[in-house]
Amino acid sequence: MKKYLTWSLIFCFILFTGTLVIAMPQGEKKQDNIMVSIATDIGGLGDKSFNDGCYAGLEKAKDELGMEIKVVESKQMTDYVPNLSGLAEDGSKLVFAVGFLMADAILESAQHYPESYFAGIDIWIDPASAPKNVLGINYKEHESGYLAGIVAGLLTKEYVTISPKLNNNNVLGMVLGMDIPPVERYQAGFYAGVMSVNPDCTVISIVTGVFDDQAKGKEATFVLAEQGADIVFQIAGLTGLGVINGAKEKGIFAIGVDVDQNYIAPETVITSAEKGVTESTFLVIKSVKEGSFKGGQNLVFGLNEDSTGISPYHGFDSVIPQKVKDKVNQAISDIKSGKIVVPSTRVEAGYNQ
Amino acid sequence: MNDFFTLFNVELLHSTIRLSTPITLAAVGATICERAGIVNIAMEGLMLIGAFTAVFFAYITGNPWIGLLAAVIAGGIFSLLHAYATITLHLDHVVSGAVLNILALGLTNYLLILAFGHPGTSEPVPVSLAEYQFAVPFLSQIPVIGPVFFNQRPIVYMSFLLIIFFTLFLYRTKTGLHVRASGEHPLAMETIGVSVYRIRYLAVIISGLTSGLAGAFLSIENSNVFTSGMTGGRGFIALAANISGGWSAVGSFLASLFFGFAEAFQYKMQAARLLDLPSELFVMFPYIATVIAVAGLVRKSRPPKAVGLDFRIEKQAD
Amino acid sequence: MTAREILYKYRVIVFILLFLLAGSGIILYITSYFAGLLFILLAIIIYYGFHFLLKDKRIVLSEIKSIAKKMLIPLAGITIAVLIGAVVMIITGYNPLTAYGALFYGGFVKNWHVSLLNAAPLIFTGLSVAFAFKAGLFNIGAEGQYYIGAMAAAGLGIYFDWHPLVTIPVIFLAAGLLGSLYNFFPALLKVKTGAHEVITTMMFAHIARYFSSIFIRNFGGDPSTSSHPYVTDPVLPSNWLLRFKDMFPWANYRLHSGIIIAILTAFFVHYLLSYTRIGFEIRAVGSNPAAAKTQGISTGKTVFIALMVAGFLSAMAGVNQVLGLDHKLYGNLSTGYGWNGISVALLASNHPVGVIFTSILWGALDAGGQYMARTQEVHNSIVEIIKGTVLFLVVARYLYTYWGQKRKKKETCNE
Amino acid sequence: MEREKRKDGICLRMENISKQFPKVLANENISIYLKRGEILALLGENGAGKSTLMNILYGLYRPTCGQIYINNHEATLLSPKDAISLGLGMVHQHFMLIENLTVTENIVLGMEPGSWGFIDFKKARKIVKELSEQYHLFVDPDAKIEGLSVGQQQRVEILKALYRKATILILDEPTAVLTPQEVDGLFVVMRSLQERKVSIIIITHKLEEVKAISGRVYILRRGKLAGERVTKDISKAELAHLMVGRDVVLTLNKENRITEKKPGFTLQNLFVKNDNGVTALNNLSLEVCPGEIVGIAGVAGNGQKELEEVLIGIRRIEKGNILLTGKNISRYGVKKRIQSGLSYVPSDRYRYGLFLSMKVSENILASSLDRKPYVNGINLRLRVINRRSEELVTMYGIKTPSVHEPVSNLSGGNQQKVILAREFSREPVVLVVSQPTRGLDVGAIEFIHSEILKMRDRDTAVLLISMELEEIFALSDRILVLYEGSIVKEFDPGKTSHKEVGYYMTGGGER
Repeated sequence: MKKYLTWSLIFCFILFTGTLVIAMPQGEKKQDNIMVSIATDIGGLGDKSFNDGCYAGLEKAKDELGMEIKVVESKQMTDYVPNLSGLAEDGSKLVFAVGFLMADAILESAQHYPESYFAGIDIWIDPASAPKNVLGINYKEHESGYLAGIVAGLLTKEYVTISPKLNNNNVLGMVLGMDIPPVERYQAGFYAGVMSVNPDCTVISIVTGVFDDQAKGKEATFVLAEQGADIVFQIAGLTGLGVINGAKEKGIFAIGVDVDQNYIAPETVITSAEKGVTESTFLVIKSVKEGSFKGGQNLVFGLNEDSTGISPYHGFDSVIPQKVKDKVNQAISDIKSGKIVVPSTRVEAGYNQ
Repeated sequence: MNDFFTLFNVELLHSTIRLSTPITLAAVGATICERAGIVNIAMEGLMLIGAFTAVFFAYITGNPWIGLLAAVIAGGIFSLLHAYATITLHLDHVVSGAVLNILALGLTNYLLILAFGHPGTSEPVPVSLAEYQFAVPFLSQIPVIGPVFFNQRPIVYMSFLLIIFFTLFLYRTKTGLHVRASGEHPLAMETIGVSVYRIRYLAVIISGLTSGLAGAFLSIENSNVFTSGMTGGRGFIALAANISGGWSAVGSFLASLFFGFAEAFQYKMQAARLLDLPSELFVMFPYIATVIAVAGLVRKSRPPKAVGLDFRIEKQAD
Repeated sequence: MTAREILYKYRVIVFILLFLLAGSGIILYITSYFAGLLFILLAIIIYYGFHFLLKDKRIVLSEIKSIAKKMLIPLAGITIAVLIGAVVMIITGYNPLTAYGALFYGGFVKNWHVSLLNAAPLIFTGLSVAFAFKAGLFNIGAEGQYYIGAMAAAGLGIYFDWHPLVTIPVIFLAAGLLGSLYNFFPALLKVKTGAHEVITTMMFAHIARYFSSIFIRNFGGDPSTSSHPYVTDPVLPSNWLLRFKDMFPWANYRLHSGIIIAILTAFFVHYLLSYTRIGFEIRAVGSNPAAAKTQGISTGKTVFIALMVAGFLSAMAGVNQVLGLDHKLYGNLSTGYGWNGISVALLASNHPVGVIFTSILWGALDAGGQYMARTQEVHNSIVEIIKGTVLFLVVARYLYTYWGQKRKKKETCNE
Repeated sequence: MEREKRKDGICLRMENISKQFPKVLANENISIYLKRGEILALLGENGAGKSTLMNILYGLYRPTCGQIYINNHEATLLSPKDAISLGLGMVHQHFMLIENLTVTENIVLGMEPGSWGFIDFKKARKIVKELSEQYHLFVDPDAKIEGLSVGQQQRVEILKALYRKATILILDEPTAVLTPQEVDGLFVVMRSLQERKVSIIIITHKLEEVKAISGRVYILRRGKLAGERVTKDISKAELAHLMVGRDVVLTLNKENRITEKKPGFTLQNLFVKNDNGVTALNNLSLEVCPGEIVGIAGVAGNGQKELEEVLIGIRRIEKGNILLTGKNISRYGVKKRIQSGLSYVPSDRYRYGLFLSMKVSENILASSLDRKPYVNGINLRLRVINRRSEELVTMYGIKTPSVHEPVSNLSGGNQQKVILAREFSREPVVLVVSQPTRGLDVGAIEFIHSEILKMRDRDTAVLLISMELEEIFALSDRILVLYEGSIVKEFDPGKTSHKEVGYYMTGGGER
């Protein structure tokens, strides 16, 4: 016993001093390229939503602009500030903070690292008080939702004949992850879109309460199908994968979210309500490279910036009547011109859920 | 009120079966395990391991059956840790289970990155077991029961068979008798020359196998990807099902059905919008139902006498 | 006069010096100056050196030995786990030396303040789990009580406007009581029906998590982003926990006095368990409930006390986060404080003072893991594996005696 | 010599067996042999190492060193399975029966008839039936063990061994739980087995039994072999001397104090149910006066457990009253009963008596740590507690390194003394003592008996519950016989015999 004791203590001591010696003199490497980086929120990469989208923007910048990129995934709320400032310290010229949970953290870090730029996705900053090196990036998800709503609203009533998957019930469904702002914006926009073309339609929402449980998404979809819904709009992150699979199994249609999700089930996903995180991320990186980055403000990406919208119909292109496409295009130009203001909350949309 | 009664239909039963299958599988494993005297709260972790392995092997081979097999084997192997800790090392069962849950979560997250290059979720498997749905001839024609029980996917059928198998196993076979005896009076088993250690190892591994199967159900039958932490507390609900089911395979099955029903019903209520309440209240409902079931039913049955107790042959002599 | 006598004569001065050294060391280190750790180490060395010179050497040695013996299993567990982690890293193509270097540097030097911020809520939940364990109960749902505490803190913190010396204790107390009340139901079910607390507290944790969403909806929201809130309004600045920066200008601006409250609470819990009647009754019930009954100790009452105090402690973790760090309640986050609380409690063998150290270790592993992931691009789930392995190896204490016995077996007969 | 033994038909030899437990050397260099068809007694005090030795023989424990030869072949007994296959059978002191299984299931367990892993219950039942007829050991094959009497359970145990074709049968303290009548029955069975060439080893600490049944006897003392004798050549006194290592005073100095009948402790028409909801105490009434020891004799399972539990207050009373010096305490909780002057020495000291992982000081004062002078507000006054527990440790001669030692590190006798110290030092009005000497060595037994008598002399009303008739006879001023939850007969120990009491213990009074 004593022998083991001594040995383990000696070992620990060596380990301790060894790591000290190795760890202490860590200097920062000098880069030739401009470095951009992201700190994800606790959802992490692989969320098939804004974390992944932002990362894709970085990768695009790496390929096209020759940027050096870095990504850190946060585990807890306490990690946000050290991750953001750590990335700045490592020499990142631009640091992305992903998710509304990092709103406070990005401001704090920006104050301490005026040399770096910070951009927060889904973060709304106060232009009056925010430092000049921080930028808020927001999206008009409700616009995408609105367009998707038009497609769904028309198909489920007027054009049920185009596919055997549609029925005469005039019911649409939505599956939500958690009830949080971006989700609500999609929801409100979708509802408004449906109502604009099909005011009698019944729109049912189910909240699963999680963003990462496919089984629950699937179950919710089945319930919606049973209630007569023939198109289901998923706003549920990874839970949504279950929604799409469920729709496929039940022989109804689904509408994807955030990115073009047609590849998951080409026969099922008629379109997706997109949010151009990748593109806008790329744009911001580009502005840094070109030296035109302007902080202290919020950028709202919408149809006008080509950052929201619905994705191509892929295999359904030939099936979907031209009238529907026309309606959508009409709505796009109306929104762009300000003729239509899409509601961004349930209250504004009058959705009594 | 009429609207309310329309909620109860065949779809609800279907939904109940689907939602209860993973719970049933884990719960029946827990039944065997607890009957042999070992408390297993590591099922949450075992299911995760199973779910990950299933997706991984189904993804690289393109064959979901290989994924299924791998999941079951991986569940069995990981459960050996619990067996080793509780039986050979005499560790407190609950403590060991809690630790293994933590370990399994870290392990699957790390392996997910190694295998698929990114965290969060895996690539979808090319073919999922859902495509092997088949209706049993004749039986599936029975109204109500037929489509619900006899038009299902492979793992659901397996869960039905396993219920029958484990009921027979416990009450009709020699090993089953030994399992029951080990949970009641382990020393007595040892004195007639049956190794309690061996029986308990077997029981823990059985629970590992069924939990692995439950994991495979979640990832490659009911879905087609693995998501980090995708079990979402089902392991604990399975434990609750086993207890409220009175430590029997059939009872566990019925209790699991009840929990599955609670969840299915919750969705229906949300969709039907008969009550204007915050959605979270509906989401909570299955958990409340679990508490009520455990609190209400637990007194009706007697747990195995030696469950959760450490067993060593060479206790200090008096 | 020999050196020894001189030392003895001036022992008071030596002790004052020691006190100053250790005190300033602790302050420096806690306020994120690494040099403070060296001060503390120096103080410990001087203390033992002093004893070594003054007292009987054997006594001092045996004292050191008994401390080392207690530390042996945790240290051995950590060492083996670190080695296993290294093997995993080598297999997957990383350099373990630099990775561990970064882990250590990040956790204990560079981002030490993050380690402390991580540790503070863990100490509370760890104490909660440990306290229940002492009564033989497993409070697996500490996370739920955490939410209850956080909700109470946010709700009161927004509206309760008074002097902080009044409001902060009142918020802690009120939140704690609500946390206790929340655990009242599992305790009631346990006593009345025998429903196992592992299941009931776990389910209650889920319920609390979903309930927090409803709560947040009713307590604020940020109109500039949406009319639909996902976080509560910020609590009044007067209700914030004191920040170290206000006292020590060099301290990291995020560090707050929550860690001090946590450490004091740990010592209080230690006092409660070892030096009071309630503590005795709780340990007695945990040790042998049937015998406790025959000694006139009500097991039912003790179950209530144990679970409700556990609820109180977990709720304090929530208050600590809301008043100290976030200053608002974020919605529906799976924080993991409940699970990690179990880990730190088990690692400390449920000793309240040990929980302080294991929580800091866990916090440092998390903080260092982030740093490692950032600088070395090693994915930080390796930290989760190391944590799990440490836990397994430390908890399975019998492993070491088991291996020892196998070795010893042959020796007895050879005489 | 070797050849000679073989000629005598030696079927078993154990040579130089030692067994080291983590803290004690339970067997030290013991060598014994057994002849075919012989009844061999293994005599020794509790803790002398008899059971350990037999558990080694049965493969349950591994010897630290030494060899075992069965039928002159060296046997490596890694588990009871090996032992069973070599024809060994053992009936343990605490029965190894699974209570919620049937007799048949218990007997065939581990060697079930049937194929493909399934059990042929019909065949099993038949086998059991035949077996019990063959050996005249009648039990209902379909009954559940929990419904059987102790004697019947023992029969099941013997059948279990015979079913496994045992030729060497080890009986560990078989008579401890039996009435004298049942003991006689057992001896008949043993002799008939002997006729069928079954060799029997009987472990006991009762001299009469050695004399009555065995042909040869080994005496163990403190883990060592103290002697081997042919039974008919040795007297009881010599045996006792060998067993204890000194002369034993077999009778206590019990001066029968005649007390005037004051109200002490009264139970009136008590009805109590057991765990399964069956009535365990049925209209039980008794009275104990101050300065009197009343012994409750009875076969285990006739309500003793329920009686002690209901007295201390951890079991619910269905009907009836408990009066303590005239005060009705039946509705009192445990704490209030203790405060009213009730003390209790439980029969199962590990379950009801001790907190094994806690300090001696905390155990020895467990019931007093809620009042002055040990507490001050909610604080424990550790200095007072330590001083008082050190006093008690000295007073009761408890061998422990310090009062801070966990009780689990103490020997069985010292653990029991901790309980005694706790209960006796409270100066109780009424003392309930159940099985106070179970599993203890003679020294500890003498000490405990004398302490109980001291309590009586201090005018405490003592209720003694015991399965050991010797103990009852040695201590009691009056003997009450408990049968099926009621007091069926009262005796004066001076005017009755073991036989007569035993007759009533088995329900003889009703016939």
